[in-house]
Amino acid sequence: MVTWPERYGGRGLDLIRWLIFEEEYWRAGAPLRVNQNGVFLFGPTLMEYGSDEQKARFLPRMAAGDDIWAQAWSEPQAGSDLAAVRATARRDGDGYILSGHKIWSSRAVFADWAFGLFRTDPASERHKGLSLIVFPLDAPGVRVQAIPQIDGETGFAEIFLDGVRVPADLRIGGEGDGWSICMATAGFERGLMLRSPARFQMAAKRLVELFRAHEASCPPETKAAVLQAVMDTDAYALSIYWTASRMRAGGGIGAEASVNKIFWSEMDIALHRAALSILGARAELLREAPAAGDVGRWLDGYFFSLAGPIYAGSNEIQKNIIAERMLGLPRG
Amino acid sequence: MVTWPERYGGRGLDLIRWLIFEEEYWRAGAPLRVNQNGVFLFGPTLMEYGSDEQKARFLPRMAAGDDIWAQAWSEPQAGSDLAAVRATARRDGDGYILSGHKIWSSRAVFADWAFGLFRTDPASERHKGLSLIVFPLDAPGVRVQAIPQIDGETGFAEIFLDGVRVPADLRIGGEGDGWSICMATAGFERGLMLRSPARFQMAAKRLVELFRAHEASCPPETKAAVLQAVMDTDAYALSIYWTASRMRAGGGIGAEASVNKIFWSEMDIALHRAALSILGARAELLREAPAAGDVGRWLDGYFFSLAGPIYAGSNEIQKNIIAERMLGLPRG
Amino acid sequence: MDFRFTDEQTMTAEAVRALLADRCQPQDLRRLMQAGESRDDSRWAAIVEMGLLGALAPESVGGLGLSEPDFVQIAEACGYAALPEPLVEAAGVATPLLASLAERPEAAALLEKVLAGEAVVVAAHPINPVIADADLAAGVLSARGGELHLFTAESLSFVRQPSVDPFRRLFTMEETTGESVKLAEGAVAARALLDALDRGALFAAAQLLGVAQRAVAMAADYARERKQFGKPIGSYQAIKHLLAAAQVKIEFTRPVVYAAAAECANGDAFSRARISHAKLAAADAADAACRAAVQAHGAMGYSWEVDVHLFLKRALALSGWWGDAAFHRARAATRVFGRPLGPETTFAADAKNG
Amino acid sequence: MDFRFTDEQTMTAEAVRALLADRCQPQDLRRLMQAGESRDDSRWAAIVEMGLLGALAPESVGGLGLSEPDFVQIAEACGYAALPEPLVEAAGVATPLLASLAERPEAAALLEKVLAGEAVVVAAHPINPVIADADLAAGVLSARGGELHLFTAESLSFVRQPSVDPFRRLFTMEETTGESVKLAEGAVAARALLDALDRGALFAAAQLLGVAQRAVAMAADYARERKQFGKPIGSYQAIKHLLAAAQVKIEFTRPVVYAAAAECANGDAFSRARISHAKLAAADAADAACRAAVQAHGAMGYSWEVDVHLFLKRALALSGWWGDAAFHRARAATRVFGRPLGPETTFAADAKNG
Repeated sequence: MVTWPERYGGRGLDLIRWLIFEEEYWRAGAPLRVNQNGVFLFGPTLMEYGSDEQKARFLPRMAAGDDIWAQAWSEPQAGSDLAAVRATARRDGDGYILSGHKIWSSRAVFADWAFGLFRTDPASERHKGLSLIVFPLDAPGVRVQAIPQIDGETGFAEIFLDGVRVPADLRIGGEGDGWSICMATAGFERGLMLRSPARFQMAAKRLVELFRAHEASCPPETKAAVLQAVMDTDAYALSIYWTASRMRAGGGIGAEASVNKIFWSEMDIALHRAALSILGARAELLREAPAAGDVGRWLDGYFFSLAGPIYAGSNEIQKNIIAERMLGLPRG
Repeated sequence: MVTWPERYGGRGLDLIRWLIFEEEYWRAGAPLRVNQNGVFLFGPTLMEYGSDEQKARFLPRMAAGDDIWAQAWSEPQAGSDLAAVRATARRDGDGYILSGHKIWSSRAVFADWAFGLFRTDPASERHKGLSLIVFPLDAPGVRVQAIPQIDGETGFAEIFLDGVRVPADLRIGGEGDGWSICMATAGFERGLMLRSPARFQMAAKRLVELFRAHEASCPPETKAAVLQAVMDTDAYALSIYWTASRMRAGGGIGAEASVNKIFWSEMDIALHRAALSILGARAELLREAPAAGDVGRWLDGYFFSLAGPIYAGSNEIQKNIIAERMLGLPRG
Repeated sequence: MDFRFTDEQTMTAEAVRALLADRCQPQDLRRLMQAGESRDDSRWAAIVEMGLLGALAPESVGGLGLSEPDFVQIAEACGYAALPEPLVEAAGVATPLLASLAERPEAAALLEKVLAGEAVVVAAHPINPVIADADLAAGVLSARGGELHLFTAESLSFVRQPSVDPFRRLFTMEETTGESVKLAEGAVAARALLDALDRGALFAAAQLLGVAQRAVAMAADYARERKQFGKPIGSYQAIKHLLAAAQVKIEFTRPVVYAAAAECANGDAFSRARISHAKLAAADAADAACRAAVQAHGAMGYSWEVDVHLFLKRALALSGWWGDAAFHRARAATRVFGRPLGPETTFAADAKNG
Repeated sequence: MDFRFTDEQTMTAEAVRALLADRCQPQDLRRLMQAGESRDDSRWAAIVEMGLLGALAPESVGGLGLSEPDFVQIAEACGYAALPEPLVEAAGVATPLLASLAERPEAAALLEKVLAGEAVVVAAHPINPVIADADLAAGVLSARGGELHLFTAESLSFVRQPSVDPFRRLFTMEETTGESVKLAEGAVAARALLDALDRGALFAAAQLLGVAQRAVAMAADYARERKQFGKPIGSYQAIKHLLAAAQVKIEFTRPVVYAAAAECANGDAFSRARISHAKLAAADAADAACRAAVQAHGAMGYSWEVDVHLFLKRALALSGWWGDAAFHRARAATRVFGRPLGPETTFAADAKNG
């Protein structure tokens, strides 16, 4: 991982170098990374809140891809409203007994470890009394079940925890600090690192190629949509460079993370819609259809893009955050 | 007034005939009607809730244009939240003493009479204890002050009422019935009659003419915007015919009025934006500028259109109504 | 112009709605999917039993002699139910096309079977890159170099083209020397193809309208139940306004679709533009409604567990079916930029049809 | 690429912001309007006093020798204040244009006065249908049949062209045989005009960005105070999301405007497209922000009493100034459809400028 310190298996480079790495990664046509929840979300959290032992134990294996990590935050009744978490971690001697039902856990089907939010204080309510505890997905009492998705693929899972015993040293940060640590992690997720600009710029480049191949049959308004999509991916890249420049100078990232989340999620949908409008009547054909021609992965990408405004904190929640934290509007 | 009974000065025709009248009215290039608050809003209310004496006294003069009527509902602290009305009507023998401060009273600057919402029960709160009372704008204690508008024109006014005495027979409906009567009137306003389709269809026709005159210098996406504007005005006309057909068969108009309000107000803005985009750099010139050429009234029309989502109940309120009454979503 | 449907039209549509409400609910669709199937034979038999396949065929050839306004609400109901079986395509498009060319004995013979509920005919129209339901067909109506031919299905071979919509059975025809009868050529063939396109687009629009309304209904149901931050999510303005905006699009699509149905028989520049307008508006409404429904369902909207995706996919498929947005925008533009405008043209028709 | 401004750039912008915060508030603008005036002479004197008119003129001719990134935040601040006086047009566009052609003694003489704060030069550029602030000018730079001429103002006569923005003073030039000096012709003139257009569009974009931010700020202020249904309207999601959406546009315009400033001197297809992108994005953000502000103010947004309309009108005027959306979309398209794409081209420039 480019920006991690070398002692944890990283390269110790700054965010601008990370952006350049990402450009090369996506130009090479490389795929989504199965370890991205670890390296982009949990890794930074661990570096900030973990003990030295925890860092030494988890980070190098995470960076090397030896351990794949999944997120275990949401629950059936705690989606956008994460403070409604009910899963419990009951103290039991030198460990905790984990019980509950986690959902929308990305990549849990393939992962080795999960980082979860649990209620350590049974009498607590809402944001209080929550702790961040990691657990191995092959521990006794853990059952992982894939959630079939709208695009027919399986990336999310439910995790059922039934009396899973873990040692207390798998708690990250202090007991009851779970909420504030999670909010910091959510910042990473929505913010800089979840969506590297190069990924969208490559998609925009493919969109222009698709348009060129079908230009003769496209109405002029399609060209305007393609142009807008390309400009938006450029704006996104410039914005990330701008943020990275300021962070390199010691600035932090606050509600800007919410701004980014809204922009890339809406841009991703618009970009794929432009592609579908170019494909016209063939847009409904699956890739494997013999007549599909160059429909490619646009349809999959479109369905995937529809999840953008929902996960990592729905765009409705993000707009509340922007209104309240950037514009100073009162809470509802 | 086409749909009014003949005994009140109308023609006794149905809504379809009214639509046809409106088509001819707008085709002839006729202007906005100074008496429209009377004939489209207060007239229907009076026919439904007024006494026979009140109908005979007011309706024929209203239909003939002898009396111009203004609306006096909103107050500085009671805009979208009309139930916050504070202006009072204190019972005094066989009359009422009106006091308070009304605002956004359309056409009050030119009008003879106003129909206002007043709190007749001083101990009441919110929707209760309100009554609908009409008053002459030249009565002692009434002061009308124009509100200069964004487009430099004056259509709205504030009305200051300072101990204005009116006889009790100027109350429409029962004491305390003001809220329910107003809500019915608001239905008329947002609904069928405030915006006749022909007006927008004529604007769309002028838009196409403007586009034709500048087609060579317009990008293709402008043509798409013009096309959409024309289709939308047609959809609006068809929708009104559809509603009128059902009303002729005895149907009523409920939350559809809110649907109409949202559609025409957004359409009106989009139509004028298309015109401004055709005018390009000349769009900022006032009509009287020697170099203005054919900028016409598009800029005035654009500013006027911006008021559409605000008055007659803001579009935010309308969307709440649609969500709650048509879709059954719970109140906030 | 009075827009209301007759009592008879409403009753027929009501009967179809009742059948679909009874036999074509999302759980029925899921059962099919789990069985790896895309049609329910007994439901199709029940639909055929209703005698609607000949709805738009003239009485002179044994049909019901109904017209587009009689069928538009039925197509809407099929969209609302996301019906997998080809009632709309068969009764709304292919059968009337066959009936209009039934002078040839081969066509008449097939039509007789179709009207008896014993066979299905499908249309392979140049506007569509694939043919729907060819596997069910006894005959295929297909344009060949300006001529309209009727092929027997057994003389053709088809290649399955999987759609994102698991209930669409799409095919291409292998180039073949299959047995065929020429039913029409020249202007007659061209006109027949144009009329078929009009009906196809009109009824696709009606289905999209139904899909849109169903998506909003499902989202509203969910938003009433699902709680976050201690309140039903449907009590938040963000959700209310999202669904209200979709409903506004639906309300302003419906009259356009119904007017397009009423004018369809005119077959002129005005009616064709109105049909294109209906298709564009309905595709737009369905898109807005389905995306709003996915968003309102939150992460659930992205799972197979909820039914929204069935409607999202049907909306996507029908949006490009019988002419995509580019095609219909161009057709609508022909009227807007080439014919008189103004309120007096709301219900205009060309003096001479053509 | 490091995007941060230098301390010096930030300090200069801060000084301008402070001056405008002190002397160019909405109440100052209202006072001017009530007096029937459109400029404040003493404020203009204070601005000239700051010595910024020569900001973008080379040091060799007596200017400050700064470049576009040094001025872009100043233009943004002028937009935020809706400044009536022509700091942006004079210092950002016309003076550097004059300075680039100062070989002719007549140009050099005028430039000297301009840099001394004793005169103003304005540009009559073919992209704009009118000339701003000609009444204030000692000289007018104007294109005549492929040549660039300097006219003395007294040899010309102007016709006032009222703008919707009461603080814009626009004019056309009567056709005249006015005294003029040819400053350039051919490729040199063309290049100079192109560079002026780039700066004009860039700084119009920066002003629009400032206008947008001001509109959101005003709306947020109002929404915190104004109560309906017992709560500040800013606590409702409808208002929150309206303003948040506008703020998102602003946040994704700002880096584009700053990048465009950094690349402006390249003068190639990439930098010109970036400037056009900046202009498009900024006009879009200003439009969204001003309309959101009108809507958030409710009926107040439609009255002269609140200040929103000043910004709405400035946004409208600047959107078409130095190239409307059609022009800039075409220029951006030249790069998108005619040059390489992909992440490696984010900061690309043509190998040979041109």
